[in-house]
Amino acid sequence: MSHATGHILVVGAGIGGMRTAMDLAETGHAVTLVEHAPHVGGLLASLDHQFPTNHCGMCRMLPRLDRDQSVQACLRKGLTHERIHIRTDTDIMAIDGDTGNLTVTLRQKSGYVDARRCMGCGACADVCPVDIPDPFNAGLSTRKAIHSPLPHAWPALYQIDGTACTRCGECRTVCPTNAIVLPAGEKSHFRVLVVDDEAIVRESIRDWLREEEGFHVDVADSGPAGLSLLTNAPYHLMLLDIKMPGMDGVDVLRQASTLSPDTQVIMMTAFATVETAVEAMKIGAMDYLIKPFEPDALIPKVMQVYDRVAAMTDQTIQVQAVILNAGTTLYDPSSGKNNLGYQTHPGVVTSLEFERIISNSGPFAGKLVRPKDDRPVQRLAWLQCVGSRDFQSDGDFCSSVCCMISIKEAVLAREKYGPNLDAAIYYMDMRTYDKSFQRYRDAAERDHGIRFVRGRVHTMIIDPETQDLVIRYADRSGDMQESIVDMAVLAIGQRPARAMPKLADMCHLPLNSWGFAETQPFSLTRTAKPGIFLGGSFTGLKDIRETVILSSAAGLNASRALQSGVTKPVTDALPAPRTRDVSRELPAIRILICTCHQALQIDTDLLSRRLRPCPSLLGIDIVTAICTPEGSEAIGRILNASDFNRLLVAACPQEMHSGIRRDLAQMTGLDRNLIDCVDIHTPIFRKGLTEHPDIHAEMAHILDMGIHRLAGANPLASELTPIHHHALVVGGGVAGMTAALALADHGVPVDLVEKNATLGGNLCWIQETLQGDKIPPFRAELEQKISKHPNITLYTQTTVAGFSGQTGGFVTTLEGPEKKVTTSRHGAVILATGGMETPVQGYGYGQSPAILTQKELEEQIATHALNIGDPGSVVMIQCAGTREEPRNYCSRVCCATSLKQAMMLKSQNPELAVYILYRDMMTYGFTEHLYTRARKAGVVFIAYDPEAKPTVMVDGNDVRVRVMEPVLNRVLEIQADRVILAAGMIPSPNTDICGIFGIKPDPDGFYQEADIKWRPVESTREGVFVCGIGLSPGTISESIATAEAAAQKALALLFRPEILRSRTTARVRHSLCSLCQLCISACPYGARQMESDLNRIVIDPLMCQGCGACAAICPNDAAVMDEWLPQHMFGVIDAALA
Amino acid sequence: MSDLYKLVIPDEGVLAGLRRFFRSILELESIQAILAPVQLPMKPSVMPALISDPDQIDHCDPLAPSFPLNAAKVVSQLTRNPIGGTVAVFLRSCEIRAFIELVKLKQGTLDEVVIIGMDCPGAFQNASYRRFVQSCTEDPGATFFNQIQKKDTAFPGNIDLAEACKACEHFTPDGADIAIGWLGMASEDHFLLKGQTDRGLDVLKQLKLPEAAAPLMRHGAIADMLAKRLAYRDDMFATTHAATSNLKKLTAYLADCVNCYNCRVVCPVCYCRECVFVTDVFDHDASQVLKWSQRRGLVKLPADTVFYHLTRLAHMSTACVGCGQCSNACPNDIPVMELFRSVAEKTQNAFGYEAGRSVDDAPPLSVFRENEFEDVVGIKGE
Amino acid sequence: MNTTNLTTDPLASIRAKLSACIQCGTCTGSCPNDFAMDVTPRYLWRQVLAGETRKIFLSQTFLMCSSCYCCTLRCPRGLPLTEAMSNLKQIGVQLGFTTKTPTALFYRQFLESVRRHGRVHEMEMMSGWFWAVKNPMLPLKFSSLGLKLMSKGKISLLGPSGNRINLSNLFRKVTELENQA
Amino acid sequence: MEPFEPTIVAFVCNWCTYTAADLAGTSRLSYPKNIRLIRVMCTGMVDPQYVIKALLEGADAVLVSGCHPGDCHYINGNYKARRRIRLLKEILPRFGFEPERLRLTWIGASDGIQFAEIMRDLTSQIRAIGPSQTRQTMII
Repeated sequence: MSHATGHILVVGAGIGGMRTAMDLAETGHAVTLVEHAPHVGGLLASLDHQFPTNHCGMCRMLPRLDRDQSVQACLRKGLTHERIHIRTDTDIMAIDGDTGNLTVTLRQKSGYVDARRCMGCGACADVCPVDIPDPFNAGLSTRKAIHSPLPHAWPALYQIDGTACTRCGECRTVCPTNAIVLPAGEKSHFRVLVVDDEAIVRESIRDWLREEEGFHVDVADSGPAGLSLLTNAPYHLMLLDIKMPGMDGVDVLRQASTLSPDTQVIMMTAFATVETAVEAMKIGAMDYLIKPFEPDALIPKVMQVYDRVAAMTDQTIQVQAVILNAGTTLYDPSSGKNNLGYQTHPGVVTSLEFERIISNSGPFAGKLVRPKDDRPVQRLAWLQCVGSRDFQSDGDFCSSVCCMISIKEAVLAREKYGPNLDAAIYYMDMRTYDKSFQRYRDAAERDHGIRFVRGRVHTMIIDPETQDLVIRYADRSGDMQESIVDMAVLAIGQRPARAMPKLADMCHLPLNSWGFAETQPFSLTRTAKPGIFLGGSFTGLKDIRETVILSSAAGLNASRALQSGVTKPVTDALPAPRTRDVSRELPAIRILICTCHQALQIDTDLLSRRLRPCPSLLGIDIVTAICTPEGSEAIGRILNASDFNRLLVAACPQEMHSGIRRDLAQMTGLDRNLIDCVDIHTPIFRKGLTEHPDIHAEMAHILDMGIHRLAGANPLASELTPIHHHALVVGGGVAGMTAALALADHGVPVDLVEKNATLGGNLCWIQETLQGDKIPPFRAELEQKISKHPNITLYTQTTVAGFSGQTGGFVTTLEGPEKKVTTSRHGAVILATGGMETPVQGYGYGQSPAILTQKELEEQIATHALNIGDPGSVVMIQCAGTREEPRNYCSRVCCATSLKQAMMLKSQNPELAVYILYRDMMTYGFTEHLYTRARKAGVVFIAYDPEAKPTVMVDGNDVRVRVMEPVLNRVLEIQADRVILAAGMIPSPNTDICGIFGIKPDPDGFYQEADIKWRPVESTREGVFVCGIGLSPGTISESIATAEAAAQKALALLFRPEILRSRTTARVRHSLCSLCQLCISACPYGARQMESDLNRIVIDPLMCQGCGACAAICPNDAAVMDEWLPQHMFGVIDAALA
Repeated sequence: MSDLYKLVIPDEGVLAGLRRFFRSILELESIQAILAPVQLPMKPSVMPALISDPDQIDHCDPLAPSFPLNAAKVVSQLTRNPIGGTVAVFLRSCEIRAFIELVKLKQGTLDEVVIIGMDCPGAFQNASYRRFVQSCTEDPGATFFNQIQKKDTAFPGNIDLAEACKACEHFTPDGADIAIGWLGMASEDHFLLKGQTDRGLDVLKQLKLPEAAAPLMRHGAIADMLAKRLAYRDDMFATTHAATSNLKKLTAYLADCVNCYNCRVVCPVCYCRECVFVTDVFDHDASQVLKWSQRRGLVKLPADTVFYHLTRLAHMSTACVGCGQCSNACPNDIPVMELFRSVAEKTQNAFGYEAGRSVDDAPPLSVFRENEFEDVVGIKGE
Repeated sequence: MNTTNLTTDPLASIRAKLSACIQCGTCTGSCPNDFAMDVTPRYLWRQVLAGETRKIFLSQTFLMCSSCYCCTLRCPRGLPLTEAMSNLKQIGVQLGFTTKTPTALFYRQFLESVRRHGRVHEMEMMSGWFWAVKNPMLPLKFSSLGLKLMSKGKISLLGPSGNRINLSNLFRKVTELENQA
Repeated sequence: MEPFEPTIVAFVCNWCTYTAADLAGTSRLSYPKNIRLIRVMCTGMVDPQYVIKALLEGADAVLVSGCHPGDCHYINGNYKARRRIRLLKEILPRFGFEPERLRLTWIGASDGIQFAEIMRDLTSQIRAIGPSQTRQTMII
């Protein structure tokens, strides 16, 4: 390993958490991934489609270089990776220790079902009497108290929700492998103390808890009596009244917390003393109940304590860094004023609920009906900004993604339910700020017939007879509009993560005024505390693309913290299993059948007779329960003979994913891919199998297919591809410098190539960021670090002239000043060629010195060359020549820059009149707050329609701007001393970078990502990574994040001297190949080239992903894929039809 | 400057005219050699040959009704790698179309070759040609061509044109650089020479031939030959379809097949160096053969006969130009061409693709579009 | 919109309150009296921002506001809209724009009746208002309402039966305080 | 003799359709056991040879099922499969294989219910049209 690796904790296993964990695992670190929920996937586990592609692509996040290290299946089934230890149902209790050496206490909530024994047959769920709302379907459908965490989870390990289970024990009696341990053993061990002066309260609580629940309950009629009971015997829980003669409840609490600190206390208070109850909670009480209360208010609270106490399995682990990926939560519209009738009016649903309603695995199996009255839906309305951009629900920020989610859902609804479905979106500003969003929105409006209506709907009225929803809103011209809809989807905004308060005070994280964690200047992932990093959407709701970028960046920064020598590097290279070379032997297979505790009676010789003739089958052995320790000893005894070279295990679906193949590989010395596992239990125990299954016939097919699959396993040890431990970074802007430093800090020698004489790129002219951080010192610090760094060699005034070779061993020719040409080999390339301000046409630009672009204004402000007349007026025109064809994308930063510059001008001269003419203010995220501050400072905002663009008239030095004011419905003419055009950005139009590196540009000239959401910083060619503005417009910290993410992906390629080629890699049998090159165009990854001098088809092993497209198109199977050779596929087909 | 020239027919006859034309092309310094069918001295059989010495032109016999093999494979071999100069090739139109298919599969290039085509009168099966030669008194080529021009199909030795040629509707050489047209020219004293591409025009210009007016009769002649051929073809399709409309009939149709794979060897568009059926993929384990026998009671060996023909249909039916060599080569006279042409017709129509029409149409299975063939997906009623 | 500088004119105080308005139309959507307003509140705030003072006081909108606070409760920018409406009313009176409108006269009669009796004397107030508006048709419009109220004993010709207090010096004190502010 | 039970070979893509199959399994939806699932990495990998082999070996129907267009883990595997099935659907009915015997479907990761329905409908369709002609003919 070229850099120090260690053990890193990732908190939260949503998309961000999984991305960080996989990145770190791919660069050699050991990762513990902790998740509060019982499954990984977070919010994405219940989303079938994502914008802007309207498809799903989660599995494209899986590792690409060493694919065999992780699961190769849909991520909604769950994630397994050699170096990632996943712990679901686990919370962080404490993080202490200083940088590089943190001890973390984890508490795992028990699921009451033994994971090794449960085989997901679901018999328990059939008999369970308790129905609870199913969070997977956002509460719209119910599931049993004993359930599988996710419908998709595989293997389907059932678990019990402790608070809902009535301990009736039905499931335990039914479970075939008795895997269920009822929650909390004996209830009578749970001791409760009730301290109250009124006898009636004491007796009734005792009856509820003792007779009905079976707890041990003691009572005390006064404070001192309670305390004496506490001294002589520990209690788990104390129910404490406040208003008592003599010693009141608070004094008792204060003494009790010293006397027996881990007794949980619940205060019981009359209405008047609620404040004192809250006070009591500050000094240690867990909760409070307002008298008089019913049993069903008291019992769940008691059960919570009971469960936690009973299932406590705390554990501490040592880690070198912690990455918080706890994501965010969605705003609950029923909290606050609930003026939109959520849960009171039928047909008012949140965006997440709507996603579940239209999903085929949703509560109504994909039928579009209203949850409460099952009424079919024909007319739909999406209401934007629910819980965002709204003081009343204290959410004066923009949640960034709700606009795009609404467009996606509207398009999906029309595609799925037909064109006569009426879909309208009611919005104030449609925030389509990413480079591909504007075209997505235009297509939604143009091709899918989605109606975009400007107007903020405040109240949802229900028509009592027809149960229709009536939407009243004032349209732009001011008159009132009403529209009747069947269903209204609330585009709910964001709130901080559920665990934010706890995590924040554990890691001393500074929070902003809305409760989101804040990061260091110029970084979206580093925090003040060195060992703690924030990934994904923890710092505020991000779309999937940003979440993936920030997660990779957080991983990079955590890994970088390990390199600075502060920590002792821990290399735990996996012990390579010694493998026996069996490539010379004919396939000899032994079959192990697990009868699952004798649930199956198997006649082995009937079975082997049915499987004959099969010379490669040596014999069949029976094991009672393969998943138990006794089972593994039995296997040990059976397998001592080494006459076999392949092993087929026939067991239950659980075994297919358990580590059994790795354990058997260690036990038998065989390579892991010569051991296969097939599931014979599901087909045989299949529910609803009426007649008694002829299990031998059924099993014969499965085993026969398994034998032929296994016979096709590739016995040869897979080759290693050498990696050249050297990186190339093209472009010396902020992204290039960050990427170069990130790689160099990991010990990778970097060639940084910059075409100009100096580094800095756009940092040279920008003065200040939105948050007020000064750029010049930051730029100086970066350049200084680069010049001093031993691993970085800087090439200025140099461009890349030629590029060729395979991933891990590229050959680049650089052309320096005075035609000095150098060629060198690189393992990976990061392109950061950046971008520039769009050259402006129109709006009178160039006809008068008063008309400037944003860049010119920023430069003039810096050199104080700007003197506007008194009192003076400045007009800023947004989307000047951009966000319309041919450049139909939003450059994301010009709105925020206009606001920054407007506030700068206003601070210098408060009397100055500033007008901003905009189409949609793209102040996503927390920049919305700056928008409000600008309005308060007196900046006048005038919205204009793309059809009626403002016009600038210049005669002499009198400049006037004429614009159609939509509300006053009149044309305004503003005399302007300065007109500032916000023209957005284009990629730097230098030499044909994409042609040289063999990657595809996108329609606007930026780099085309391999996958806009799931592989945002990888180009269409493996080994070439892209970042910065050349990838897509963004703020400085966003560009830095893409650079760090690109560095992390490059590290996965560079950090090892060679990479083990995956077993399923394409291969060419050159003697059969007639060089028709059909396979070259068939390869989706461009991994095949025609080497004309060798007259052969050559495959880049690291680019090939093993999809088999080449094998299928090649008529005479000259192009094949190991493990899937055609003759073995024929064998499997024959076995299936035997 | 029109693109029509005259190929004057001297009184010595059509053959002499053609030979003089070929000699004039060979004598151009830009053309290094010419590939044309040649009458072998040792035996009256005609084989393609690469002629460099103009004097040898007198052996070539473009009119002979002999179609021993599809020369597309020969031309592909001549153009797979740089030949060093330009070669003229005289090909029947099914050979031109087959060669265009091979170019799409990178088995040859069009850069260093000038294709000369002629209205194809059709040809005999190899066996029939040998009988025709014995029963001919003087030069077989000339007698055949005269009878064709007089539309008299009673050939000596009572033999008939090959099935493939009787059903061929592509008899005009549309893909050639230079097209020699004799159809509808009976009343003229010359054949028509048409430069169908720039390269063809450029060669014709160098020959400084007299220009020709657009012939009046030609269009009609082509139309009625086309009608005759199409009628024959559609009738052939119908009978073949009836003969193979289910597996029982198909197995009967192919019962005599001994898996010798000759039909694949001679097929111009079956370009694989080694057919998958002769590689290790179909070299079945003995235990597998036994298992088939046990399951079905009896298994005919060699196995995979129908599987071979179906797979060959799947692989090359979209590229089949209907040249008939497969039937020609089959030792057991299985009408392979009829089966493959009738299926090829359907598969090429399905993708709106015509084999050999133009180099720019990509082979159907090598390209795809996002939304196409929606009807193929799903299990609603057929 | 004339381009003189917007700050030196009477609406400056209101403009400071409303400048954060993002023209979302929620106030218009929520206003119960919206049907009676010739210009919607949203349009009104736009006019305030644009400094069209004369046009504002020509319209009835701010007079129609019955201070139900719905708009303030719902404004996503948390702006004090109802307060702005009542400020407009005060400024209208101070600048004499709205002395002659029927609504203003109605308010004046109401205050006069309260000053004289400590409580409203409906008959006296309504007749004073009809007289002040000098529109002969007006009494006819209200006659049906008046008769219905009389039949229920809501309006008595002699005025309020309870004890009457003259509030003149209270009103004088208030006008003194207002002049000082 | 007992009623005819079809044997159907299904080439199932490892990503979306296999997930839907497992989802149908874990949601305990019952689908007929006539289906023999053969897992392939992508439908783009299903060579026409495999379909012809399965039909000739006696399969009463062959199903190829992959991800919806755009969801393919390998970007465009499903589009290629669609063209190959289009070609086979042109050749095979020509020789007496009823069109219903070769099917291509898109099944997404959460279409567990659809997976079970498709399997049931397909089995009943094939049961309706009866055994494949390969059962009565000696395949040479």
